[in-house]
Amino acid sequence: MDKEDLLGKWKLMSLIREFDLHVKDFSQSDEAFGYFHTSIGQEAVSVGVIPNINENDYLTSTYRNHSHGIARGLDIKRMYAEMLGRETGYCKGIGGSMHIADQSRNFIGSMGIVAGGIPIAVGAAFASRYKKSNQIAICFFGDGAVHQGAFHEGLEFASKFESPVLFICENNLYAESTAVEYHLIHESVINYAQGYGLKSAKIDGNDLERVHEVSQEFIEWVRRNQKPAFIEFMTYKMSGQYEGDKQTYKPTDEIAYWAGRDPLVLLANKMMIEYKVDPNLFLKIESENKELVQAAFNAANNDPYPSIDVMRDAVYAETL
Amino acid sequence: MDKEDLLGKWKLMSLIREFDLHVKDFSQSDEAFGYFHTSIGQEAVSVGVIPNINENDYLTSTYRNHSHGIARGLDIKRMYAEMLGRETGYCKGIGGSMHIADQSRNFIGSMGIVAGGIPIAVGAAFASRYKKSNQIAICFFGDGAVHQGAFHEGLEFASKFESPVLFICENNLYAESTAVEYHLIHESVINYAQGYGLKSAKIDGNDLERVHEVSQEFIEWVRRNQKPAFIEFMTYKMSGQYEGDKQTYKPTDEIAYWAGRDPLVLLANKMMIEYKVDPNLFLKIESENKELVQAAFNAANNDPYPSIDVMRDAVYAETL
Amino acid sequence: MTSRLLTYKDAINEALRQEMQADSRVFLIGEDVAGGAGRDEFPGATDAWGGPFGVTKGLVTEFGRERVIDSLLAETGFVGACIGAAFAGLRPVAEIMYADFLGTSFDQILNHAAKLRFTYGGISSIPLVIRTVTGAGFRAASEHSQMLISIYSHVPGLKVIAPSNAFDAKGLLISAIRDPDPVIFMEHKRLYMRESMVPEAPYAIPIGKGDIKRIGNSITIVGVQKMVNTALDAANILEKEGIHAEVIDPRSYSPLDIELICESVEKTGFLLIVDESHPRCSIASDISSQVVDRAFASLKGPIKMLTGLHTPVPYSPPLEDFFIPSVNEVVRYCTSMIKGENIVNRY
Amino acid sequence: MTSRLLTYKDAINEALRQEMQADSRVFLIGEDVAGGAGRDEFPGATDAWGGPFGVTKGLVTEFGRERVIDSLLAETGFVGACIGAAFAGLRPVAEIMYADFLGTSFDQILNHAAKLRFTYGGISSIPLVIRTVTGAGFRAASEHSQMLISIYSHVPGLKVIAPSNAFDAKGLLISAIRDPDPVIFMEHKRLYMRESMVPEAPYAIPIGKGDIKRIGNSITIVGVQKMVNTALDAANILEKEGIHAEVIDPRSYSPLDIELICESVEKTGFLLIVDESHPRCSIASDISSQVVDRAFASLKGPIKMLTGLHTPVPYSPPLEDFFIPSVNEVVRYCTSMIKGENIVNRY
Ligand SMILES: Cc1ncc(C[n+]2csc(CCOP(=O)(O)OP(=O)(O)O)c2C)c(N)n1
Ligand SMILES: Cc1ncc(C[n+]2csc(CCOP(=O)(O)OP(=O)(O)O)c2C)c(N)n1
Ligand SMILES: [Mg+2]
Ligand SMILES: [Mg+2]
Repeated sequence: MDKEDLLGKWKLMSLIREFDLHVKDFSQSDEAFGYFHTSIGQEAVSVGVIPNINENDYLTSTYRNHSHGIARGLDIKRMYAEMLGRETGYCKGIGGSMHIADQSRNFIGSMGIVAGGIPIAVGAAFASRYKKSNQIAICFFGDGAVHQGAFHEGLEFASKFESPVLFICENNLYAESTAVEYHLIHESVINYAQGYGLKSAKIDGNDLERVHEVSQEFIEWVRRNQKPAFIEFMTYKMSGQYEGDKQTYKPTDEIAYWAGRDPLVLLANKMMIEYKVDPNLFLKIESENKELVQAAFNAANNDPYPSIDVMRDAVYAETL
Repeated sequence: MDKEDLLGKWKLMSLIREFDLHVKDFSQSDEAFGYFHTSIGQEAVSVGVIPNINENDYLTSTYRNHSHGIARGLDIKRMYAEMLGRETGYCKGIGGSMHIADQSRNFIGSMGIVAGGIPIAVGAAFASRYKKSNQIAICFFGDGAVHQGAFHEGLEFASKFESPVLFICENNLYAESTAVEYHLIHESVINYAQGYGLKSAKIDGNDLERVHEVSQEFIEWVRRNQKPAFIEFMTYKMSGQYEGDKQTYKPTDEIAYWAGRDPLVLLANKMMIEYKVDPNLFLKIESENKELVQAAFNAANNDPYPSIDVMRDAVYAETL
Repeated sequence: MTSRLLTYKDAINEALRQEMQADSRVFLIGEDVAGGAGRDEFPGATDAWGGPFGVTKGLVTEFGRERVIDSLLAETGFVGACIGAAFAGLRPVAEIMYADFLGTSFDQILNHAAKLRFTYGGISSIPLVIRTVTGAGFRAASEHSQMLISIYSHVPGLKVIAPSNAFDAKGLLISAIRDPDPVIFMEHKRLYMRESMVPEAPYAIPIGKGDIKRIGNSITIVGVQKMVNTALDAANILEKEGIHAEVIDPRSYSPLDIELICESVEKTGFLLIVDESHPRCSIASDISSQVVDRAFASLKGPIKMLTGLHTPVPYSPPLEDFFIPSVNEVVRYCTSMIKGENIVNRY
Repeated sequence: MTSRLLTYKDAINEALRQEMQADSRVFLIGEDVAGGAGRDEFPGATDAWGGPFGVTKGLVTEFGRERVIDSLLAETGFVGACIGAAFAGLRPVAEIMYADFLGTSFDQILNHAAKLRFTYGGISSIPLVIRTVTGAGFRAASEHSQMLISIYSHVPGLKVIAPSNAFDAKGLLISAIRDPDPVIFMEHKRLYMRESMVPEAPYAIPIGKGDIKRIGNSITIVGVQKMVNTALDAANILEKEGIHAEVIDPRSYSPLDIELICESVEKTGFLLIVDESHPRCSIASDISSQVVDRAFASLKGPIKMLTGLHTPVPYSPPLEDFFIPSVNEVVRYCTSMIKGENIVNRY
């Protein structure tokens, strides 16, 4: 990637960061409601991976979906509208923060059930093979998901029926308050993937360039070979399980270590050194993004709530 | 094992075989009802493994449970009574052929849901560790079970919580009509076990002595180390998925090959050659067992059916 | 339309075949739905099973293993994959061998198949059919005999169908496959060999429309799936006693044609619901509660429910026979109800 | 017995603590029920969560990680293991974080926990408690807001409890832990912070006994879990209009104290059931159908059900507020019922 590319990626990461920081602030206000799960610290994964897929490729996410949505090109105003329960939201306010989706981008959905989206993404990939449409699916989940039966059955289905899906585990060192040292019996989650014969890699998820490179290679491989593959990205959930989590389970030295590995800082440093980018440019981008997010929030917050009929009509495709 | 030991094992295998042959015949008669799943051809696994466990060790089985029950020392008359739905059966006729169990021998149960018994056996093993009672659990299932989420979650629980359980997969080359060549993505099911870091082995399940030796070693290891282990026994489901299965999915050369590897024939041959056992002795044992089974059937078939109250009282431990 | 006698099983097979011929997006997946996979090289292996009851027999020969797929033994995996495939524009028909096994994929059904469209604000749709086998009477004991209609009907977002004869089975399965929403299609194992007249050409019976199987004005009997036949047999006996029972087959349980039932009750004043499921929080209680709400004034006596017991299904033949409502009991309930006699419930 | 104000959450915590003190066979297992596992070496990590709502907080400090066990994120694995452990003589208390997640272990519950004793002919017993969190009103959307009481109550072999206040929660949880059968114990997330007077010493409330929370003779209102409080608030308003509502809290849903409800209806002649679950095949329909069967002659008008909608739980605040039955609606239903006015149901 050249300087302009990298700057574009940084800009996108910054937009996600500012979005999540706004959510974080808002979540502590009196107006706030609902559960919010930010991806602060994990932006490089979304920004490194998602722009590599095609317009019509499929994607599933989890309740921790803001960064996936923004990296997929979703409009932040409509995302915020969803999180505020407004009719202008991507799911008309009915799905809410944990369930952002966008059919026009084949963003199948965000599943609140851990590992629930895995077999579903596999099925979309299987359908692509069936239709010979050359689409692939990518499927995000956390380190905690590997323990679920659905994870195993999903991976095995993909392997057996050669479904072109890229599994992406964001290993952010915790499943809620439980550290990977406790919950992983393997050194790495890719051991599970290798068990199903999947091409796999374990990568630093905070190094944007590396994420981009490896995921691009894997995405091409999946499309070309019409087979599943798996990447584990090592990253860190800087803001805890949900906004409001006191995070007393985290040691301070760990927090400090990962603050130094903030993906935005890492990339900015590199660009300042290697490409002599003026530090003020980052500050400028940041403040522009802050404004964009604030504007999106303000606009969304003025939008109307959906009507009861919208809800009733949403249950069945054919009104009964 | 010396000659007498081997003769004792052969006798037990023959009892199982005669039981199942009787079931097979009976199942085709007009009086018959229900589903019967025999273990014809798989007797060496039960007889090689089960007598090695202690009186108070735990055991789970599946719908294919006759051989496990008989090898565990269950009374064949009470087993047949269960299969005939009589009150004198092990479950008072309420469970039926697929659900034989015996609490007095810590035979937890036979689960009709594939892989359903796996986490349950693990839990009994976990309890043994918790109680420091030095019991272990053994857990039987087929090659098809390895695809279920319950299998993975059960193995991982055992591995994580160091539960003294021996997993025993009877790989009889088929899950219903589906051959292992199709349904196994691995060469062997022990690949799954190794994925969870379990001590494991793949063994000829028709060689009684080998089954006995390896399982004895594994059982001791599990008890001593208070950790799970896994054995895959290669064997053959000579009589199909259930009695009545036409088995058109089986090639004739395969059937012929495995007829030559019948565990009763293998062991009898060996004893005739190595220990000069008179062939007529086997015939004698066989015909004695045939009589025992017929007598058990006749007795069971005269027993009464349970009353409606027995059924009502069986639902809750405390009558409501 | 040319019709001929066809078994329930063959009617289902025909519906699948015709929809697969008409629409290349339709595919079947499930354990042994083809059968013999892995041994295709030798004659006899292909199409060895066609499912445990042979319902899908012949289809792999016609449509190939690309469209009649032996899944792995992993219901969460393949049901979940069908949800994704449905989102991606296909028309999956998954088979879960017995309704009893739905627990192994329940999260996918409850939280994903049923809710994906809703959580989307109604934008997407999941045209998925899950075929499964229900019911007692097969001496198959507690884990192979359940109905579970009530559990699925409780869940908004699912449609639930349970036909009582071959004609309805064909027409409703065709509708289910064409329907844009997830449908649980329940086939009763004790009905597979029952015949009725079935047109050769494809036809669709609307989901959510009940059917009056017998006209009468003395009492309304609603039967659930196989119990429709039990009710009809009872009605013939009752006729001899001068009681003209109207027998209604809801056919669909979600949505339910409650209007049809209420109209009948407004005419007869008496309602008996016959269902072999467990009684609590059941489809029988659902129908009763809706009728008492809507047609209270027409009721000449309490609505009665004749159901299976609040026990799992037992194995022993006399117990299982007791578990399942019988023709005689239906007759006894109806005559007592009309006479205003007290009936002690069995559950 | 000394009593003091305690939150629902603390009452549950106290029940767990006291039963763990009294019986070393009792252990807790679930995701983050201790919290901070894997980081025990540093202060603050131990007992970091105590479950997502902090209900089990403090217990790991008192009883250690041998008895307060952070499971893996695998409900089939640990629920199944609890069944085996219960068979082997322990008294497991499993926590499934939200009732909505029960689908991931449903086979273990439906086919094993519920049926093992029965399939055994009644010889064994499975003393297992599954604690879980129910209910809407938390803006937690479709996969974190379900009740599912109806699904579990349909299944023979399970006992189902859903307390509406701290006092009942403590006494019923103690009974559940001492009970020989598998019990699903449902805690409503919107009740956790509600206080009531709770005795310090352990006490057991019998499973299967309902409670009259308010005496009246104009109409019977049965509330389900949090709706008991909604019904009580409505009753206070109705009182001002001269309507004396009797409010019944079944507390246990399987078994259900139907006699208590029928006695009340025999007195009042009117019955309204208020429940935030979906309406179809529901606990509301169950109660209605049993009452119409047993107390038909006492009814002065149709039994009404005021329930959540036949939609998943929506996220948007006005929609979710509409979904959950409100005090005003309870008032409106009651007054209309007594006046004999027609009520159009909302679902
Ligand atoms: C089946 C299921 N069980 C439990 C939960 C509750 N839960 C929500 S997030 C979470 C931890 C997930 O950790 P991980 O997969 O690492 O994702 P992260 O939140 O770290 O991104 C748990 C246990 C759930 N949503 N679904
Ligand atoms: C969860 C579940 N799915 C499907 C079935 C139906 N079924 C019964 S036995 C069987 C095949 C099992 O094969 P295997 O595990 O190899 O055991 P075997 O019968 O060969 O001993 C299947 C699919 C079931 N009982 N449970
Ligand atoms: Mg994580
Ligand atoms: Mg097998």
